Amino acid sequence: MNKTTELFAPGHRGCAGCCDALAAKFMLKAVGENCIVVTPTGCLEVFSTPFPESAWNVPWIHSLFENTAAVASGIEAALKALGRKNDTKIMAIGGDGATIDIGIRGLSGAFERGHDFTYVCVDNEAYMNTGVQRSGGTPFAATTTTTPAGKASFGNLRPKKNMPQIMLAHGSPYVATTSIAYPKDMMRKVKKATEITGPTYVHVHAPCTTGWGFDGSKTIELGRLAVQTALWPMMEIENGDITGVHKIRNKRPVEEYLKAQKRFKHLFSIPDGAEIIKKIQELADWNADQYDL
Amino acid sequence: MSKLTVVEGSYAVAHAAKVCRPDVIPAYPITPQTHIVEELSQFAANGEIGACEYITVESEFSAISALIGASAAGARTYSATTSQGLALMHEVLFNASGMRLPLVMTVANRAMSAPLSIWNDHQDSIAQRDTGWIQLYAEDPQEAADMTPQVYKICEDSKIMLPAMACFDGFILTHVYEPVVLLEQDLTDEFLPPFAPEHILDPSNPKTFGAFADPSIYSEFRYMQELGMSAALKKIETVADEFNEIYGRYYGGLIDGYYLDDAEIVLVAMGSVIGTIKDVLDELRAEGKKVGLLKIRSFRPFPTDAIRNAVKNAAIIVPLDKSISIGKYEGALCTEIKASLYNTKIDIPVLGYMFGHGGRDIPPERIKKIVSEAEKAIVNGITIESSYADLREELL
Amino acid sequence: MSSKLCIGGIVEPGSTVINKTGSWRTFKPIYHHEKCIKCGICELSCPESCIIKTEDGYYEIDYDYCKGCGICSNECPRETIEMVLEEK
Amino acid sequence: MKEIRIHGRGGQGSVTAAELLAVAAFEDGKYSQAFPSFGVERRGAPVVAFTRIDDKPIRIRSQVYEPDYVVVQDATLIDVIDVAGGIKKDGLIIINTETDTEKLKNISAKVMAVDATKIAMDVIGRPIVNTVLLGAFAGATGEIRLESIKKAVGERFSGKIGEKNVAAVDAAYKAMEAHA
Repeated sequence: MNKTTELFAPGHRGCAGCCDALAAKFMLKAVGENCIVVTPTGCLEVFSTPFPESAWNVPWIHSLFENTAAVASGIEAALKALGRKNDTKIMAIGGDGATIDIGIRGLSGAFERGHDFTYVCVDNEAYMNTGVQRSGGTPFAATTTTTPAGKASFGNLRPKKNMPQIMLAHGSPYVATTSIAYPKDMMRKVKKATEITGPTYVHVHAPCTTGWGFDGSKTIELGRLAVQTALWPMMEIENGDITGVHKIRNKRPVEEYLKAQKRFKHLFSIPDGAEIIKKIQELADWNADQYDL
Repeated sequence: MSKLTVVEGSYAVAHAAKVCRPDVIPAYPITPQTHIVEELSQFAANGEIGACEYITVESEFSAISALIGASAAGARTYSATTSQGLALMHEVLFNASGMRLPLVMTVANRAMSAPLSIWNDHQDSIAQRDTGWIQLYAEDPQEAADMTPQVYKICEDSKIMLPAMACFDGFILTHVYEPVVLLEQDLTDEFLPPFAPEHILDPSNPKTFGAFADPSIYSEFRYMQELGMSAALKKIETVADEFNEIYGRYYGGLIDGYYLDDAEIVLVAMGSVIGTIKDVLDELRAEGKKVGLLKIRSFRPFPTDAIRNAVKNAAIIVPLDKSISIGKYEGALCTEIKASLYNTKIDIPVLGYMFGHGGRDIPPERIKKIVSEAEKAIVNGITIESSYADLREELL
Repeated sequence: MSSKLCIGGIVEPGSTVINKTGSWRTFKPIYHHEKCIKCGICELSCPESCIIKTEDGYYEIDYDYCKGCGICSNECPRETIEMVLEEK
Repeated sequence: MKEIRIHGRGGQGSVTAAELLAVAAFEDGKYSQAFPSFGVERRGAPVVAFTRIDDKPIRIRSQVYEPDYVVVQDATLIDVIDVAGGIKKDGLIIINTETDTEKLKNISAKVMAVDATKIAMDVIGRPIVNTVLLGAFAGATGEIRLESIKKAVGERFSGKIGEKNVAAVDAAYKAMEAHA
């Protein structure tokens, strides 16, 4: 017997300790049942909708990997044309691959056109659905199955693509970063994003137990560490101005975060590992300085 | 002739789309489809399509994706594209038919690159043959316009629920000015009921669209699409009749014939070349030649039974293709006609010709030459099953 | 599930509840309510939405769905939830 | 069926002229068809457009190979294009030129010159010759009534410019009628 009242139902096939399941739950909790959700191909889609089942208690549609924002555009236009838009929120929930890589053209177009919807990127920093391949969200020096460490490589050679800034450049009235490790912060921002008219963007940091290599009980703990090391700054940007920054009380060294994950394990054994960790610390310090964390 | 007015083919089609009362039109301009979407955006800007939302998407990929979202939300949708744009939609075309969304799209047929060509042939839509879309081909601007409400009525049928392409030849028909009856709003309202799908994206009755299927159920969904196509076979015929009753115009259902009944040589074609062939056949019949035309109006669903019945008394069948399957050296009509006759008692030679690729003009003389080749083949048998009828050997 | 496939593969909402993921579990969370301050962090942190608030304000686990990830135990500020190897 | 081929340069309104001929023929109670030689030509490049006129519906979709009439909007085209190509023996070429039709003397078809540019400058005030040549066509061939050309032109261009174009059609018609 199902006793929960959550809009994201149990019985889904997410891993034990799944970050995407948490993200979906928080978003629906924040927005309520008067919404339509669009999800691209990815972990969240696959584990939540194995035919003939669905974990979604709101209307939900999956079309393809790279067209989420365009599908959302069509839904918004249809609701307007049919006089059904009213207070119904349209929320697209895409992974980092679907958002930052393959879906960026459609996302850019939808934001430039100014559709009234919220796009939430649940960023677990690689293609987890297909077995942990690199995406544009994969951080500097992380290993994935397509950016493995080896004699000639320390993993992913490039830093994460700064997606929130790209969305900001589209003139979005609301761009926010948050983490599944801060449910209240995340729910507040998602709700706010859906309440603001126009295309709004929330980028959610989401540690993946399987892809990053840590115990499933630590999903939230890892997310917290990313924020506390300043590797993932949480903020709100309204009409182009930073209006809120999550301040770090006890700033932690990046080693603590890196050590806890298999994807960075090599940094503690390869010859130039210390140098790379130093660079990662510099990235964190830059964030802390830039955003006054 | 009082109802006729001289307009461009694109205008006639855009106007036809307008009177079908679409709710959402996402479109991306591409030659030679541009005039259609320009006219529609003007209609929308004038407030002539009700509350219709015209979305200027950033690519054909997003156009068709927005169509999916809009249709799932309960909207009647329309778009138009061609060639490279249609190819860019390829992945989404499967998605639309698999989700059983009755999208309607006009395809202004154009050749595929490379080499880059903006001119007409049928390679673009033929290449999308297996995406699960209904494909009808029009022979002139009037039929292209009239086809628009017809395809809505066909694909929105609850037993069908498949997307449809209304194909008409780029430039040759999109850019021609000629007298056309612009579809009347009142007649169209009488002919075409409002779109009322059983399931829509609606928070008051939440449904999940686009779940994933494991191997235990995938084939069944494909088969159900096939059942939808089968239902369309009959529906295309009845809708053509219903259209005739209300508007008084008829172009055939799945197929149509011209001098077909007693024809020894049966030419098979689709699209704008039909008109030229008809003129040629008038001449040849006057000379006593028993030549007829089988017009393929529906390429998907493919009207196998209707074709068998139509050609069974011929001495030779001559499919004329504006497409080529490279590596088979024949066009789609040729392949499919032959396949339709195999495993039957119909044993008639099939002599295929390809022509008009990349916009190469098809003058009446070309048709006459093909007919004379067919006459020889009746006597001497077929030596080459399929070939280009208009290849410039001197360039090779 | 219905015996017939719906055209287009439309699915009813919230229907994953027929899938009892409790069988996935290796470790089982057990509440020690004497330490519980009823903060609700466990409920919020559960990816399966299978921690339910009871009438007395404490929380209980719907073991039909609990996969035993242990986030609830890890996040509990008062070490109220013990993860024990499940005997099946 | 009568087939007309119009030669011009991109931007000179050859396609519009072909369309207006079709509209005017229809106004006369005939069937018609107009289409460009679809190309990617830009402003200034030679372009071709076609019109067919018939008493019954027109089904043929091929290009025009043996025109009954050829209209040349710009005499400089004679040097680069075979404007007389395929023209019927008893066909007629109407060419916009001040005087010179020398270059076309070796063909059997009849050639008529009209100084459309001068008429356009005098009446419209700008060297727009496509509508002028429609008036000339009507005057020279009698295939289409003057009133139908004027109606088609008047409906396509509104206001003052429409009136001027209609007046130019009139002027060209009269010039050619006298000629013919």
